[in-house]
Amino acid sequence: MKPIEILTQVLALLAALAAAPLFIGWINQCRAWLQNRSAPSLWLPYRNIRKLFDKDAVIAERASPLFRVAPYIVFGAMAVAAAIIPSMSTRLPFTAAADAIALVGLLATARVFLALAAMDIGTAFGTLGARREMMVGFLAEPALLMVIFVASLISATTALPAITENLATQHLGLYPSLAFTAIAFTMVLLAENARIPIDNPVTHLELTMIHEAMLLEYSARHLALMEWAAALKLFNYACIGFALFLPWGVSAAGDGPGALLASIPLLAAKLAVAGGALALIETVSAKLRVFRAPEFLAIAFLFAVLGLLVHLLLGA
Amino acid sequence: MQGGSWHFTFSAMRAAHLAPQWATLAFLLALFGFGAKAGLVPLHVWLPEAHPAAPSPVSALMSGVMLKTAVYGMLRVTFDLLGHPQWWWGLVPLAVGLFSALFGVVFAATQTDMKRLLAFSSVENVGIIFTGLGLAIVFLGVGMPALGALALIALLYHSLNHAFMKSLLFLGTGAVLHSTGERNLGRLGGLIHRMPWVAWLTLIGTLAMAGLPPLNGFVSEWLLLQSFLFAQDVPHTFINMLLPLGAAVVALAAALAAYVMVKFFGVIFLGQPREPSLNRAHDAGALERIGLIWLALACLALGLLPTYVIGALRTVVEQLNGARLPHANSPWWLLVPLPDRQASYSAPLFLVAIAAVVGATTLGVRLLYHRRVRRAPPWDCGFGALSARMQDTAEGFGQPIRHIFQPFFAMKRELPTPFDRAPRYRVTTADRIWLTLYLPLGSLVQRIADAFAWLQQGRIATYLLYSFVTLLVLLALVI
Amino acid sequence: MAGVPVVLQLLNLCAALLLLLSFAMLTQRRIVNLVNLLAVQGGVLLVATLLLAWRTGQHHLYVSAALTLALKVVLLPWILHRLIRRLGVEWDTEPLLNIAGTMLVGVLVVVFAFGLAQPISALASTATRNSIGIAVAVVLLSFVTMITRRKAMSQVVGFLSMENGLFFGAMSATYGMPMIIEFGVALDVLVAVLVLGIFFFQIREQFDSLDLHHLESLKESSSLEAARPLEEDS
Amino acid sequence: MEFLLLLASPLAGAVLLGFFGARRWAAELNAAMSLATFLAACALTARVIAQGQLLVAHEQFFIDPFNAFLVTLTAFVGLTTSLFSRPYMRVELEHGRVSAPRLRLYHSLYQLFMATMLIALTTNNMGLLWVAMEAATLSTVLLVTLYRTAASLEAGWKYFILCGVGIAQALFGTILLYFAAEKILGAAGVTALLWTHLNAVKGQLEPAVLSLAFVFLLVGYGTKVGLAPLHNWLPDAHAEGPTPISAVLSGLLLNVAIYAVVRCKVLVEGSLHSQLPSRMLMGFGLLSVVLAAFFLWRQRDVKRLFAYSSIEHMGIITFAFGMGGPVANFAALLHMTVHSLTKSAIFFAAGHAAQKAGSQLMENIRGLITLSPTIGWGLMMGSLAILGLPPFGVFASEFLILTTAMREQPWATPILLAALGVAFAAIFGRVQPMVFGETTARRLPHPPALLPVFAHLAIVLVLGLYVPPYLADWYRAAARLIGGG
Repeated sequence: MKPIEILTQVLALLAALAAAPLFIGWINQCRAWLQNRSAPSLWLPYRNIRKLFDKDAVIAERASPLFRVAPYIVFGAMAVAAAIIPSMSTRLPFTAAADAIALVGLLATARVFLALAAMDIGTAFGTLGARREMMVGFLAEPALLMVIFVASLISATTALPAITENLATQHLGLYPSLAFTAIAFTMVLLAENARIPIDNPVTHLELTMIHEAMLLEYSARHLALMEWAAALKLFNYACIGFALFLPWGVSAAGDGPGALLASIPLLAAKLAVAGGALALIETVSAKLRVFRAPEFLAIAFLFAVLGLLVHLLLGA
Repeated sequence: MQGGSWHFTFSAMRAAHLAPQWATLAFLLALFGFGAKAGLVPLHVWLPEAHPAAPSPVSALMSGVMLKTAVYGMLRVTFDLLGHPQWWWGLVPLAVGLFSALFGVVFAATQTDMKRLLAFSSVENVGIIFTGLGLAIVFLGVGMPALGALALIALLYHSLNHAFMKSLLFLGTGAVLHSTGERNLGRLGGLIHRMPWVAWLTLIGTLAMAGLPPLNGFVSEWLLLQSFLFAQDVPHTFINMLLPLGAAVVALAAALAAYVMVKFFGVIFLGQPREPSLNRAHDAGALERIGLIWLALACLALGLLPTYVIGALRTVVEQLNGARLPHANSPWWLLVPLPDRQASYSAPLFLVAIAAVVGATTLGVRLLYHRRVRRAPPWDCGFGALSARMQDTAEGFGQPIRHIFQPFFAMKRELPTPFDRAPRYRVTTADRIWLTLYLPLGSLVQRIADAFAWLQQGRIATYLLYSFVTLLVLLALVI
Repeated sequence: MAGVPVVLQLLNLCAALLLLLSFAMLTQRRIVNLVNLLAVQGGVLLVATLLLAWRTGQHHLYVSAALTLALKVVLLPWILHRLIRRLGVEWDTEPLLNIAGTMLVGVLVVVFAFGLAQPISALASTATRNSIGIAVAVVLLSFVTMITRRKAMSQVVGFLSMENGLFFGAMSATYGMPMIIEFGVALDVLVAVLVLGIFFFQIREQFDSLDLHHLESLKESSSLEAARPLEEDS
Repeated sequence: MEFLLLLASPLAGAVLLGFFGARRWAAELNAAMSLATFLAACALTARVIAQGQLLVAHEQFFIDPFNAFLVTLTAFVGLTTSLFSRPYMRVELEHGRVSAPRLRLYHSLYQLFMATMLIALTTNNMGLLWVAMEAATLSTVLLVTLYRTAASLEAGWKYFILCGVGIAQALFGTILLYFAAEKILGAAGVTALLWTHLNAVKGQLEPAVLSLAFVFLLVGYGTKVGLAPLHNWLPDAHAEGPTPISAVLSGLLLNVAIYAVVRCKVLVEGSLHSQLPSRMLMGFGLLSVVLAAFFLWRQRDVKRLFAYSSIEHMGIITFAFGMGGPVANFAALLHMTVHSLTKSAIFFAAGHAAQKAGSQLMENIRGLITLSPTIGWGLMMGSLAILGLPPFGVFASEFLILTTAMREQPWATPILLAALGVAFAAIFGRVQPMVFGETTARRLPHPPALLPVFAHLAIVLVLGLYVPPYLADWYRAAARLIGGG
């Protein structure tokens, strides 16, 4: 592989790491606007993370080493995931090592460790959070897999860059199957990233929280890593969405660094729009009861399967 | 099993070709027999009964060896003895396998006995393996040897993996059982502090069983999904419809397996000990450790070096039936199942990447910031003493699954009314198949046996009469 | 039967006698008489063997005649009588389920036997071919006897008369078996009776009676509460 | 020479033990004699492999591949059983269940029994075969009643009467056979009952007579095989006799009886050119399998349980021989071997278990695995083997039989499978708690002699994984000899 490719790879990774909190900040800002609140600073997430890093870590007495290792693993998994997803360029040498299925597996790994860490202390909230997280996960994961399957059935491969290039090079036709899966994907994204209507990222309302319940025992640098990882996760999902449904403007293998540079503002634009849309959804919809979550996800799963069938029926 | 006799007999059987309908019957019977041995739904019932009763090493052996023999026999019969399988034979193991996978994992999620839990997870894996078998038969039947070979390799790989992962988990539970005397998840917990060796080694098995990269469980599921995914140009439209749905079910089962494994590990090893006696638990002895360690290493190796394993399996598949996997000239670290499709996976690189990032992060945090840590009691929302009874029990953790997959279970519920003096909530779940299929069957057999019993009343005269009548009847036959 | 040599007429007479004796056994109540009947049967057998030997001039038949005399006429009845006396069951009788019915069954059995023997007799070259059917009948009749009897002793008598029938069959079909076999069979029968003797005493000391209804405890219908494995787990 | 030793050593043993059977070293003598027999058998086998079929004593005896392997098997199991019975009978003596004189009877009759079986196997003379079978019955009757309990007496009586009557039918069959043969081979009387000669001319034998003869022979020897509905003596005799005797009865005598049936079948089939004998065998086989499977379901006495399992397996073997043809015969022979090894091993283990628990009732036998792991494992392994779980040899043979049945007699396969399933549930469901359940038993004064058990199981295991070529050839030769199909 050429040095330029490795450079691209590293660049993509760093960009994701850097941009993730910003994306969160942007969403929060949009939401504030939509809710007529004065918006917090765009850089608040960065300050937050930095503050946390400076603090002394407080760890429960009963915590096992697993509890302390987990944040690093979760963060690492998310970072690697970011390296797989063709957000700016499809020329990512590392993607040979992990295709879309592996990506899903990677996200699952992060989730499992998160849940295990949450159970480690043995408090009511931790286990509650872990259970709910796994419940959401086991429905969201196959749905995501289905979404990816449709895309990879269209382009006969499970390698994300190949999918993106393929979809990008297709003449701009309307894929009803992709429409279905897009809806499914959005629902999965909401569920997986603890957004309304499944979970509410801003409150710590004990009976409803999922993600926050798992982080309850974390503090300082561990919490920082977890928050950052969460931001990365959201960013990754957004990028997966772009790779599957808005694949245009991603610099392909053929073209030079110019295209790569060109793809950066495009990505930023996509993110801006996506963030706004996300904020809008969160504003107009209300949180569901926890027992409703399975139904919500089952619908997502069914949409994905529908997309699949539609594709097989119409071949489009 | 390559004895003189086997050559002799198998060649003899191969020589004679069955009429299609008898071949079909033979295939179904073989599926029945070997399915029962492997624990395929609805022939699974003996598994969760046998495993808790047997000592852990035996359970390990049972789930390892017996599964092997069943798969071996199934493959032998299907591809070797019956010659050319019809493509639609495959649909049966496919359907049954998918159902078993889902059924097994759902039941595993609601178990409270750790060995029963593992037994049901075996049912799930058997289901996945037979799904692969069905897929292979379909592909080979419709003349897609490459995909067929891929599916075969996937199922062989998975049975290999399962032998190691499951043995590892069973030995882990054995160690726990041995040091605590507890099999009930409701009385375990927090053992990671008392028995770190067992805990961390079991964690590897847990992750592998959950099908997480870069461990071995993921590889075989990846291969299976790949063969599902590339099935789009099967000449029969309705299989085309059906196969991706199968993939969906496999994905669902895999995700649920992760759920089950989190419950398994979390409830046994994490949290607070649910019984004071657990504080006296001791870690595994040297021998136990060795056993666990080499199994864990095997899981790692199978996960990290799939290319070699597949190289070995490829030859097996070829000599089993001509179907050969096109040889991809890829480096040792890169797994490329089908060259013409761009899909590849490299566990080593994967591991390196994660390790590198995690290492870098740790290092970064350590260097840029500090490593000060303060220990404090966990946050109790000002409620006061947090007791071990406040954490999720095994039942509690399985509750969502029970809620979502209600139709799978035969549930008896006792719900408290608002006016109860001493409100109590109880729910007992049972295996529907057991109630609706086996109990009637059992009582039927019993009734037949009772009916036969009067034949034998101990009167020697009666017995003589039997002989006499037999004699007369036979004589009447010949003259 | 004009034209048939006297010897053969006598032989047929013996055959008829044997059949008659079997019926008598079938309906005889008293143990002692049963044993006597058995002895008589042996006697008739002896006569038949001698006649046959004399007629065909086969020497080995004389030997088997001697065997018959020694075993079936003298030894076995003597042993049985001794047993009866030692066991004190001289006056032992047993209830028979209705004699008429038994007789009827017996007649049917005889008919069946004759039908059975038809092809054999057709093929047989021996002078006594017609009595093969009777031999079969004797065998089957003693079978019926054993079925209907309730006393150990009478079952044994039935068993021995069955042996007689077999012997007669061998004789009338093929002028007897090769000598080794004859000896072997004779030996077996003798041993059998001895073993039975031991048995009787054991049974008696166990149940102080030779009634067979004591020997009906080992059966399947007893274990109704057998464990039901499948329901343990439900 | 070897042959002479083969028959002489058990006979001599019978006489010697008749005198010294009550001494302390009687058991050792018993074992020694059995060992001599076994060695003789091995030598004989070696010679048969080297020189092929051989006739001795004016053709009165002959050895061909078919009976050669049965002879070896019989001698081997006889040896291991004698080893097993040494500690076992000693315990019985201490429990006062047998007295010294009875022990003498036991040892002497044991050797006599072996002798009769060996004669029955090796004789060339159908008449002598009958004599030997009867003698085998007589010699075991008193062994079955060794304990002189009410139950054992009843069992012995039934055994005696039913088998005696049955055997009598066999004698009539033999007479008919002779009757038919004498037409062809002349009334010289010597050769007319020699199997080799009969086999040579079987084509010319009168079919009508032979079919009758076969019925009588089948009913006669079938009674000893324990084919339903002639089987009623079998469970009682197995359950009430001393365990070593149960082991040899079930492991050896049944084999010998089957051997006799098959010999007759070969002749009759050759003469009849019809499916009749095969059909009869298959019918009996199936009936036995089904009945036994359901009777298994109600057993409470461990030895009765495995007695019924013997009936079941005899049914399977008979069915296989009925199907005939190289593969089925091969499978049947293999099944005979593995069944007798496995079943005797099971009886050894079960005997020790019963001694430990002081009862043969299964609900009283619990938790062997904790009480005495060796016994527990022996019983468990044996049961798994007899249930036909791979990798044991029984799996191999049953697999072959079933696959052949699928091809030859598809209608029978579902019946067989259903019966096997019922048997599986019955046996597994009872053995499992016996081995792994909660325990209540007392210690055993003597360490159990489980070498035989594991030796047998090891062989069965090996046979399941790999049948050595020469053994396979040997079976094959026997299978060809039986022919049919």
